[in-house]
Amino acid sequence: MSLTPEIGGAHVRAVHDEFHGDLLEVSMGPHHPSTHGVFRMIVTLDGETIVKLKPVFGYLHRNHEKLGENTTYLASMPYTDRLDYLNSMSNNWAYALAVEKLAGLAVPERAEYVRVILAELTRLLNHTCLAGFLMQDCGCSGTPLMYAFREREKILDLFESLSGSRMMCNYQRFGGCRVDPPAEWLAGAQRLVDGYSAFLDEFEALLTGNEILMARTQGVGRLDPALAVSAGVAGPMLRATGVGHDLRKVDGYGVYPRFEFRVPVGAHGDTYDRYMIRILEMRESIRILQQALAGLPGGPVMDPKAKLRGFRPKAGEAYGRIEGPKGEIGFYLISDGGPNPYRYRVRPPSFINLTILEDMCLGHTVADAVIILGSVDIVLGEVDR
Amino acid sequence: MSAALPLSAASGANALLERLPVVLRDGLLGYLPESLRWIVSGLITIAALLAVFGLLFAYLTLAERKLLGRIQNRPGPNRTGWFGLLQPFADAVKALTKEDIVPREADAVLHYLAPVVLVALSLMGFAVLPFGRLLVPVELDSAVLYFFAAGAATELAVFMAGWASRNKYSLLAAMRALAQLISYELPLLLSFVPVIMLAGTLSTTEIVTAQGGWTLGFLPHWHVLTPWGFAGFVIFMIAALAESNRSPFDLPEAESELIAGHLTEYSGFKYALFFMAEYFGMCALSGMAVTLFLGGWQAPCAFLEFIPSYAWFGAKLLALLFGFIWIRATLPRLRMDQLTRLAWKFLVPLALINLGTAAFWFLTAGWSGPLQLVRWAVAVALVVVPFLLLGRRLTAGVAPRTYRYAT
Amino acid sequence: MSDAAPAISQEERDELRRHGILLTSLEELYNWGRSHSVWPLNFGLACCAIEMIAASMARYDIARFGSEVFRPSPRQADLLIVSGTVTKKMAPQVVRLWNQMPEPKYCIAMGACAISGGPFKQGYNVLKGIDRFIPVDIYIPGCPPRPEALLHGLVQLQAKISGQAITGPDAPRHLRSDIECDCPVPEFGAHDLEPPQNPAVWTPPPSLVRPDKA
Amino acid sequence: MLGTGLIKGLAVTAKNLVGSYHDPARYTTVEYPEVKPPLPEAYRNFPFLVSESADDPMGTLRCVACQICEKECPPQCIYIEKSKDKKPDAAGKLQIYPTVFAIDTSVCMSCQICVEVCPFDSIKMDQVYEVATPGRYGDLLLNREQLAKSNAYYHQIRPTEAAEVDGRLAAERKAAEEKAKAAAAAKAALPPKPAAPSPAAKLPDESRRSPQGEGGAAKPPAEGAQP
Amino acid sequence: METVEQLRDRLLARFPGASVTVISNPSPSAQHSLLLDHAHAREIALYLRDEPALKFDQCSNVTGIDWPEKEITETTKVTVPDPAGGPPKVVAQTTKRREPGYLEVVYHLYSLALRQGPIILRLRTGNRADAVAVPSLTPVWRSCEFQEREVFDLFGVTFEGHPDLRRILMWDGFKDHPMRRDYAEPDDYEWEPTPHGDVLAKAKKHYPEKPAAEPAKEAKP
Repeated sequence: MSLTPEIGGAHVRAVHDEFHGDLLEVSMGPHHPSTHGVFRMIVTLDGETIVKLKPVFGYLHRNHEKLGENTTYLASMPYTDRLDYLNSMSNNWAYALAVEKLAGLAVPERAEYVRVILAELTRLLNHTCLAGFLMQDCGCSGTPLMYAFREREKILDLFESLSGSRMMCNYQRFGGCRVDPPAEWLAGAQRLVDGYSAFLDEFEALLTGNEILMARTQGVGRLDPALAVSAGVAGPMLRATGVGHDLRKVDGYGVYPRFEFRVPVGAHGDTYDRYMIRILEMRESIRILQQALAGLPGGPVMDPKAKLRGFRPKAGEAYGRIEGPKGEIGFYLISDGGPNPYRYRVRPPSFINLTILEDMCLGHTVADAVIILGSVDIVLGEVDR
Repeated sequence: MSAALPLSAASGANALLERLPVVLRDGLLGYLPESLRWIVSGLITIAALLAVFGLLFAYLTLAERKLLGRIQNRPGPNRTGWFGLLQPFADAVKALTKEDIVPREADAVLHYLAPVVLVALSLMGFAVLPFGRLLVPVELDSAVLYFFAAGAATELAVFMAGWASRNKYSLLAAMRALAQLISYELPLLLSFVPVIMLAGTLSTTEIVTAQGGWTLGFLPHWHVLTPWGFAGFVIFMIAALAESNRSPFDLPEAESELIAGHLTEYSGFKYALFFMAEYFGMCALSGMAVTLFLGGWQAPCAFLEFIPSYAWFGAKLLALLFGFIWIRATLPRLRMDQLTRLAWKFLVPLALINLGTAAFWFLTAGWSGPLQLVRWAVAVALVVVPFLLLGRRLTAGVAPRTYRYAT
Repeated sequence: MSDAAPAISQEERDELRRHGILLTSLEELYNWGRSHSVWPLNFGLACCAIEMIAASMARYDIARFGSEVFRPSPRQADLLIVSGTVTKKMAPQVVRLWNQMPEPKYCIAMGACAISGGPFKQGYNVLKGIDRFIPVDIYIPGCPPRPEALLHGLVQLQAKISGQAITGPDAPRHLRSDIECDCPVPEFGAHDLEPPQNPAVWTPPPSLVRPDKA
Repeated sequence: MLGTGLIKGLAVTAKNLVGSYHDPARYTTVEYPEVKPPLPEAYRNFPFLVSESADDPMGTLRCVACQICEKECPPQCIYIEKSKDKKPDAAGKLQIYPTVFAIDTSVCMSCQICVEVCPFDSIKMDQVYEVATPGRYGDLLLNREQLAKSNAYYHQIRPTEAAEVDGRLAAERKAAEEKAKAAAAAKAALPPKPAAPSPAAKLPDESRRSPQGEGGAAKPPAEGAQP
Repeated sequence: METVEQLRDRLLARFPGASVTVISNPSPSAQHSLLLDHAHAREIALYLRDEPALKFDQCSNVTGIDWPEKEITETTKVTVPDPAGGPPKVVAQTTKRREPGYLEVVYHLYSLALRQGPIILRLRTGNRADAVAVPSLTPVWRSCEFQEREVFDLFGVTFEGHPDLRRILMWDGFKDHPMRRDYAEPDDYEWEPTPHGDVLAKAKKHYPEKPAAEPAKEAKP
């Protein structure tokens, strides 16, 4: 008699075979309040139970890769902002990292620290927004989302005063960062980081222990770790299944090995775990930020050898990846020695995380599909590119 | 309106304010021939109800938007008219002038009828609510039965809307609405059976009168202040939330799942009618809760009786409506199976046990002295223990978790 | 109304004014109601949608203008905010949504992508401006525009609505019989949308603003 | 116990409801049209062209139509036509100037790359965001006259950065004058060359344009004067 | 982790009939890759996934690359004996040959279990027109499912053994493969105030005749 009964796919299908009901095919999206953009799912329903779910992509396919091949390396940087438009700073970093690998550029120490600070702020931003959107999908009337955006605005203020733009920062450069953060900016960041735990406590008091939320999310959308690994699932979604894989630890890119932080992992791989892993990750991000802000060294933020214009890496290819807030975001670049990349490919975490959407949703109801999709944390700019 | 009840310990000022609505009506009726009075009296009552609750609906939408805003750290509508007070009227003008779309495939008659029926049915409930000592539109012996019969029919109108729209989302919403109706009608009814049992009547006026009086002058004899009454009140309010399709039970129009559910294909004024019906239903159910559990128009303390009774009714009604909005601002939505499970496996057994508690309370009415304490202890235990046990079974497998960290 | 009737006799003018007073006040009420209760469609396309959401959040609070009621169903919405890149795959859906909205309805093209395709305009799957298929009332350039810019656009839209007349050439689209309000939905072709634009709505500029490069 | 989580949540919302009346952290709305939020100095929206004087904006544009920004602009929203003749710039040097300089703000992605690559500090990012318009064609394609804004305006929106740019330009001019003087002294017979035939061919060294200078952050003055 | 050469030798030892070639990468990233033949690709992929010492359990990234037909001009210096009997002359001889185009699919493999990688696999099609099939690795790694569909959609590589090979980003009736380098997009630039390059050429067609009085509008006063 629990609120979350065991709804296995096999059981449901057996019941369905017994009482041959008519199946109902519903097209959710591309205009739907909780598909997080222009995503579309063609859902076949038996009653309200999902027996088939086919995602349809491409409604925001804006040819990012083609444009990347037709413009210079530098000109692609502002386009990466618009990939996963919640996390432009991490996208910038991933792209800069790939180009630095391709061209063999070194990054000054201070720039590495600044990148870590900005990437972790971005992670806070993304996870906070995700928690808000997920609650919205669960049927909250905007309140958690409002609180999430209240904090987001504070982070965006920081981004804006550093890079000039709220969302589309276009901040990282090959071999460093565009602007050296001044002391007052760092003080502002420190204030934000100090106050963030209190916000998380309040947010958790609002919802984490809420019985309705737990009943809605626990046991919903279970993901098997073996399937998750095979399907290329990455980021918090993979860790929620119990696989402790975090590129910040595994690749140790940037200066992450210098910081002490833990990688939370879930045990059930369900929607609640995916939500909680993100909350816990934010708490770890706060620790990283405290350490990075305390240990920020002096020096330049730009490799003096790096050229802004006329950048032509030698022929070759490179795949660079970082642990973005949504998972492994990678850039695969092939250079033929010209000013434009010969091939410019983005490894989009939210697109690949959607591979197993159907597996997670089968046997659940429409209401569950909505929150499962919400917990995958997709941004259509990145899914469709 | 019923004949004036004898005023007990009312001062002159009280009597004047208390009688004012009736005096105004009678003054108007005085100019009419005797044969027309009954019908005009009825029309005046209807007009007054529509005006008061129409205005209440308008400002309730505004209050909801502003309260939601405040809870969410923002002001809400504040630019249309002074303090945003004209916002509902701007919305009304727009809704009235908006194009009315009937989908080609839709069942035009049902599509048209659904909002009309819904508003009519949700208005019917107001007929038997005692708004004040002297203000009962229709005095019925079986007022409570009538009220809930009318209220139950509203879900049929929702089903009509969902069915007639020929939209898959609307259809799903219609099915949800029916399931919700069947599930929550039962706890709703069971929750106030003890009240009828104790008051021995189905008449709303008499139920209110039965809650009159105070212990020590400030402890009112409202049903909500007894263990069974409190439990009944909570069950009633939960069921009322579900019956009026409010969050966290707003499944038929679940925005994040079913677009707008049964409203998906409604535009313009028909949509506004649905909105109106939702608020009317909410007001009516809250009014009934006030009547059954919160002592109706009775003042909470003896010395506050100088305030007219309808003001007390209004204050209690607004307090409950605030609760509706507050809950909406906070809670996520339940899933369909959880909703029905909550009704059948939690609320219904709890309401049945509550019936026993009420019976115990009724039988031990004569206990006094230390026995009074025993009476309270047993009754509270009869409410709390089943709540804990059923609650634990309901939330089995759902608990906060602890997490480990990878190396 | 009264000023708009030249070359008529004084009696007729008075006659008109008598109607005009009534007409003007109705018109004012109608425009006031429409402009203060603009409910947007809960419809986001891309990056700009996030700023649109931000505009409805506590810091900017679009609710102050009475517009926080983001309706998920087009039947109840007044305003289509095209917030982001419209791809060719998405364009038919946007037009369909527009057709599903009841009159009076308005459209704001928010951000560079919605106006012209913006930075993505050279993409093979990107529509070069939503005004090729549906009439746009307000353009808000920016990539993405700040939430304040969206609020500014909304205020502009309110001003535009308030300035409309019920009759005559200033009347809004839906009150004029000479304008077809439904926009044909383009179809997917083998290489491109068919047709690639709706000539009833979109016309290229009369003359080239820019001289041709020598 | 069932219900504790719900009550905790209700307590949080109640706290915010009450807090919105007295706690500024819980009432964050900036009432936009009346109150405009202060923009950070680094904020950027669309580019504008810097002219030295407000009285004769077309005569004192810093732009020499080198077309670097046109080439580097990622969405290609800049269009420039060079002049056939030359005219003196603010320093009195004869320069080519743009006869047409158009930016399509309906395409511009506000990325600031044009500012970063400009070797003459002549294109900068504006902070005007109230640009919503009902007109599609007329209002969104900005021509030279609409784009030109004075250096004083630049100082007004970005005081730190503008002061830095002015200092650098003054140093450059001084160095150029000294160099010209030295050249004149050395080769007294030859008149000093006013300007290179194509400014693009004689760009200052790119390393000077280290990209740190753009965000309004403090930056040391340019590394010495030009040789 | 083994070097690519060691891995190639190991694979060749394990699959004697297979052809495994190392494609070296001159860039500082030094991410070299292995070119597999179609017949053994899936077996080798399974081996890479399941072999305890390798355990490449995640295929992180799948993408296509279009290499169109190239005309290569080679200049070789040939010593030609002078027919007149003089000293032999060194003559630069240019030969032009056409290198056939092909499509390539690249897989980036990582091992989560052993925390190693990447190993890069490449598969090549016969040409760009009719022999565009490669074996699908979706049965080996589930993550290839959507990414191979994407490569099919944008590059036109068909994957044999893919469970659901449909277009994914473009609509179903779309005929072209837009990420190919010779893709010509539909011409819909009627209004382009600031076009450059290819776009300008297209846009020009749509420009109306320039009125004679027009240039004065923006010219210097």
